Amino acid sequence: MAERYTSFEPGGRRWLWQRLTAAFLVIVLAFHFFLLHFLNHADEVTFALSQARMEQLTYFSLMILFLITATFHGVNGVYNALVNQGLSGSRKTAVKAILGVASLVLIVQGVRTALAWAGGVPI
Amino acid sequence: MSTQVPEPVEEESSAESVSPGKQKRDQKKRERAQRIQEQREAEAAERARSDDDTYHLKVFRYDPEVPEKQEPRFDDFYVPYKQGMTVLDALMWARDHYDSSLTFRHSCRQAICGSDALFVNGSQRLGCKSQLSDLSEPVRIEPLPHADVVKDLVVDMEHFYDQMEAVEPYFQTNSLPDGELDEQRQTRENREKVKMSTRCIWCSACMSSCNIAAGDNEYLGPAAINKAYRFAMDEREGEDMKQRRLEILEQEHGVWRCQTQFSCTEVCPKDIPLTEHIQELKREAIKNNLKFW
Amino acid sequence: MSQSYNRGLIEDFSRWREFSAGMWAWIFHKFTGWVLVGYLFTHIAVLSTALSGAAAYTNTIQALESLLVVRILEVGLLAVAVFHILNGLRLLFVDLGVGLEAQDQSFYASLILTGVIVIASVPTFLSGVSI
Amino acid sequence: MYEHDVIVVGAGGAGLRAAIAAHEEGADVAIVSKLHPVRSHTGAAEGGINAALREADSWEDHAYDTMKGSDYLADAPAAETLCKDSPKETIKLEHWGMAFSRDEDGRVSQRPFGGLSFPRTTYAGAETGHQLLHTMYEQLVKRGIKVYDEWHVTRLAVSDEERPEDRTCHGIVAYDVQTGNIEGFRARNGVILATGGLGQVYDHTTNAVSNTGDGVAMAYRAGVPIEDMEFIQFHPTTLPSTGVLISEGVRGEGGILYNEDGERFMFEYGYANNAGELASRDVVSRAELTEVNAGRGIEDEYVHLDMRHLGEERILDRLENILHLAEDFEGVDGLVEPMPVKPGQHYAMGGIETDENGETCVTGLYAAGECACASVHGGNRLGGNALPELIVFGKRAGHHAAGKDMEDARITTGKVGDYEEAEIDSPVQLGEVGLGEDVAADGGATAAASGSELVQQAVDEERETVEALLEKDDGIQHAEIRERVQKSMTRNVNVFREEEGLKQALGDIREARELYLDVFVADKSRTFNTDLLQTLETRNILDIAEAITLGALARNEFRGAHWRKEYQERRDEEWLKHTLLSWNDGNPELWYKPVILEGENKTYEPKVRSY
Ligand SMILES: Cc1cc2nc3c(=O)[nH]c(=O)nc-3n(C[C@H](O)[C@H](O)[C@H](O)COP(=O)(O)OP(=O)(O)OC[C@H]3O[C@@H](n4cnc5c(N)ncnc54)[C@H](O)[C@@H]3O)c2cc1C
Ligand code: HEM
Ligand code: SF4
Ligand code: F3S
Ligand code: FES
Repeated sequence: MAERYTSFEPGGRRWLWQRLTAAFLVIVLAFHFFLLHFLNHADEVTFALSQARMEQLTYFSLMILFLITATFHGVNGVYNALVNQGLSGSRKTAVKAILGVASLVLIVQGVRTALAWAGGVPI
Repeated sequence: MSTQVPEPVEEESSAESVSPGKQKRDQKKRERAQRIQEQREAEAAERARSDDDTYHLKVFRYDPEVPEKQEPRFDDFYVPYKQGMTVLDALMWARDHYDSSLTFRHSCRQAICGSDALFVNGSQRLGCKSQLSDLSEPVRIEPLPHADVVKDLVVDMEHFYDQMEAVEPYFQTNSLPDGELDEQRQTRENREKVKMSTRCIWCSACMSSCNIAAGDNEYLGPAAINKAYRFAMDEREGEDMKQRRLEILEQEHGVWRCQTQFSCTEVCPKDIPLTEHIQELKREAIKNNLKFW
Repeated sequence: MSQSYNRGLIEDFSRWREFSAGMWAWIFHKFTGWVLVGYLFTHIAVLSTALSGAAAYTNTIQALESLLVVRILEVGLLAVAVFHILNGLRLLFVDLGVGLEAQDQSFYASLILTGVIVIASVPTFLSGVSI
Repeated sequence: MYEHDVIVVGAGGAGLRAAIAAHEEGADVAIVSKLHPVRSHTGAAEGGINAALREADSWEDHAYDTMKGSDYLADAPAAETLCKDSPKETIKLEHWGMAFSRDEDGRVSQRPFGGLSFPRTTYAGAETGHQLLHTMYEQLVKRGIKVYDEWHVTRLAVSDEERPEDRTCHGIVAYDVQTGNIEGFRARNGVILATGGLGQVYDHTTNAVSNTGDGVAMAYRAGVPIEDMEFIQFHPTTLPSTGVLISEGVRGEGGILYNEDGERFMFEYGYANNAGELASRDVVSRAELTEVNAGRGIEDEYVHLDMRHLGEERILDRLENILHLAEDFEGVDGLVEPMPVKPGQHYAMGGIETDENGETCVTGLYAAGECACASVHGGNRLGGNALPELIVFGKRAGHHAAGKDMEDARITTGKVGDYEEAEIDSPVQLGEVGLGEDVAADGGATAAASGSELVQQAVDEERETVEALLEKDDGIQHAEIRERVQKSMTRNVNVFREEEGLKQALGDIREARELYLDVFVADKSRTFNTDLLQTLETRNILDIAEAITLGALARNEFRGAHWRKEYQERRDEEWLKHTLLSWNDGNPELWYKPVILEGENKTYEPKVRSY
């Protein structure tokens, strides 16, 4: 009966964001791959080149956005997959927390790296 | 080919003193033994008999109370083929002629009662709606996957029923006409829109085929979501009710769990476009939420 | 039902032979998605060497990129990413209710396209590697 | 023991409607059914529900058609009640959300049907019964009415006064299919039987495997008279291997019947020179069988129904579901080959004798739906008249059992008024074999005691019966007995009935009864023992087969669906009366009661039934 379903946490928002980020990622990921493997061959990657790109505000913000959306999309995807397999109760809460912290660490670390290249926020 | 003759074969007794029933039974036993013998030979002589007049069934057996059946096993049955014979016909034949303890649900024999959804040669089908001639031999018949087996081919349906009943599966409206002879009008288009969704016969084939339903016990499942669709899309219920229905569907274990595997749509014996309905509801829910965000 | 026999998860997964297109797509998408998150984390970790200075970064990257294994793994990553993107697009269309009838064809199409793109990019990916 | 005010046995259209009605009246009601409600055979009905909904139509016309269709063997008060209440009940279904087909203006659609003077068959595609059943089950869920599903009812707990009219029903005994437990259900107010059809008496039927006439047999053995059992409707176009119905629509659209020699026999042999394939169900059924008997049947079994000449476009447009049926259940592609068809048992007009409120002569016992016989169908049921019967009489029985004040019934039940005793001319002994000796063949009535005590007593007896059946490990199996009876019924008490055949059938049934003393259940498990249940059902099949045959033997005239070789005419002077059969503690007793042709405003004068 209906009362068995007490969790009225709307899944719709996350579902929609998963799709929106996916749509965004299609473009950025393709761009990213193309740039770093085809235009600049992998063995040519150096700190200097990365630095040169990162110093442009557009590229810098695009990469930050890329990082955030990819993190959200990936981590949320993992979380969903676990719920789909019947993750529930306190384990679910724990997983949620761990994934949240991991994403945070990832984003912070990513931003710090980007800043190291750009030598501060490029303005 | 051992298991369907549980009783030890009796000695040939003096035929005069036994009842006609028993005589018959002995006769049948002998025939049966003979048939088994024949089948063995036939089998040995390679399976070039596929166009012959018997079908080979491999049927899942399990009974928690019968010692020999506590460990699940497959039994072989060889059933004489008749034009138009279905998997259900073959099972009934095997039950009535070989082993009366062979257990399965069935009733209407015409794909409307939904009791005989089985796992046949690797997919969920209604026994009564599957022609033997469309299947390759041996025909492997198992109970529906992802459900507890009660006995042989019978599975516990309670969970499925619970999910179906969790979506408030009944018509609710605030705009009933006053007179008891006045109809609530509905456009043809709207009836057409809900038509397919009303065809569900609660067979649970879809639920059994869905990997998400298998993993997440709370997932409403395609059939229940389809049931909700049937009402949510019915214009007679009105906007307020639709809102409420979407809320039920939007819960964590509702529509969002569906990963568009499409297997539900593929196995549904009533050809209900389940994935399409689920997807439509997701979009409806998003649209609905955007109004409020 | 206490007295019933549950065939369990092992049995479910041994049914892979009976999976249909949509289920394969689901499994692959899941797998590729997980690989991609895994990569995202390692990727950031590797890039973090930039924090300890330009030389450390350039050295690490160039050392890694000169290894054949890494290059091969990168091809694998490309394959995974391309499939995830293509099937992701397929899923986005399915979510929009477009092309539901052709869902199996579109899955096969993503598979084939992934193969083509990956093979075509092998030379680029392996170029300049010292064996 | 479970206890409720009202207990409904069966969850098809009639049972569900009865339960909802009793609930409306505030009773604590529960349904006990051997199948989950949505599995009931009501779901198989395709055609529609007759209801006089339109301004140009009237319930009086519907009643007239019904009386005429019944060949003047229906009781006018029952037929009129049906026709008067049907519109209201049909619209009630609409208000419950049933997905009827719609007209342009958004009203429910109606279509013409055989024997109707106005197109008043209200329908939902070709799946009216399915929609009706599910809509009503939804209402049950909404109201939270308790359903004991997969509980097989095995006997009624009825007190055992001398005259059935003095008896009271206190409850039922049921077998829990999943666990093998036998429990009592005490009904404080009443028990309503809604167990549906009895097609399994024949080996070829459109009915479900579970339609074994349990309710009729249980009531019969508890002393309730059963009425007009000889009237069985046969449908001319069913698929030979399964009995799945191929709707009249095919012939309506121009489908043609051919025999083995490719002759259009309906004309060729003059069975119906005007209407041809479109003649009424019984005429076509008899024609088909005559062909087969004359050696012109295909594989000595069936004839061909050909619709290929209609063209693919037209077939796909109007008869698409027929293509699916032929393909799925017979493996035949109707676009490239003719479809095999033969007559099959379809509907039982007779059943448990009730009045227009669904009450039987036993206090506290009701019946509704196909198992009941208030007598709305008489000698022949019109297509589309069974579904309204379910909702109209289901509701009335539910209300009455829940204690609602209702108008007194005009139809009498039991041996009251001017009934007439009859002689049975049987070549063999009838009824129970080895009375009182063998537990496997026990009757229904129980020694008088009060309320729950009586139910408990019935439970104990049932447990003994079942134990005995399970203990025996040698003998004959039910499948064989069942098959014998079914075969004999199809051979002898089918569309064609002649004295010799009927007597042969009685002999065969007697033999089967003797074999039944020796019946055993091979499966000893308590869990989901269908072997045991079918063995119990076979018992019911025996009693019902005998009742049908007895009625057929007694009624020496040709009326409605009942054809007798020796008597080729309807004989109104003698036979405007119902055949009734009472169990009489195991020695069946035949008697008659007059038909009521006087309606509310008019009397229905018998006329020749021609269309
Ligand atoms: C193929 C087909 C097409 C038809 N088409 C039409 C049509 O178009 N129009 C029309 O008006 N009529 C039609 N009919 C007739 C009509 O459908 C039936 O007469 C009607 O559905 C019977 O309903 P019911 O509720 O009496 O019984 P059912 O629906 O048969 O239900 C019987 C119930 O009783 C239960 N039961 C039986 N025995 C026991 C027991 N021992 N213990 C517990 N429970 C028990 C079963 O579980 C079931 O729930 C058709 C019939 C058939 C077969
Ligand atoms: C580039 C374009 C991408 C597209 C179009 C895309 C698309 C999608 C979509 C639509 C889903 C949801 C599947 C569902 O819920 O039914 C998904 C899941 C997922 N994605 Fe992506 N994605 C992309 C990139 C990425 C990247 C870069 C990562 C890694 C960081 C990633 C990781 C994941 C993960 C882990 C899942 C969950 C998989 C699962 O169900 O187990 N995706 N993707
Ligand atoms: S949706 Fe289809 S497969 Fe699922 S229960 Fe209903 S009829 Fe069966
Ligand atoms: S199989 Fe399951 S994942 Fe969705 S499309 Fe069907 S419900
Ligand atoms: S027996 Fe009813 S659906 Fe197959």
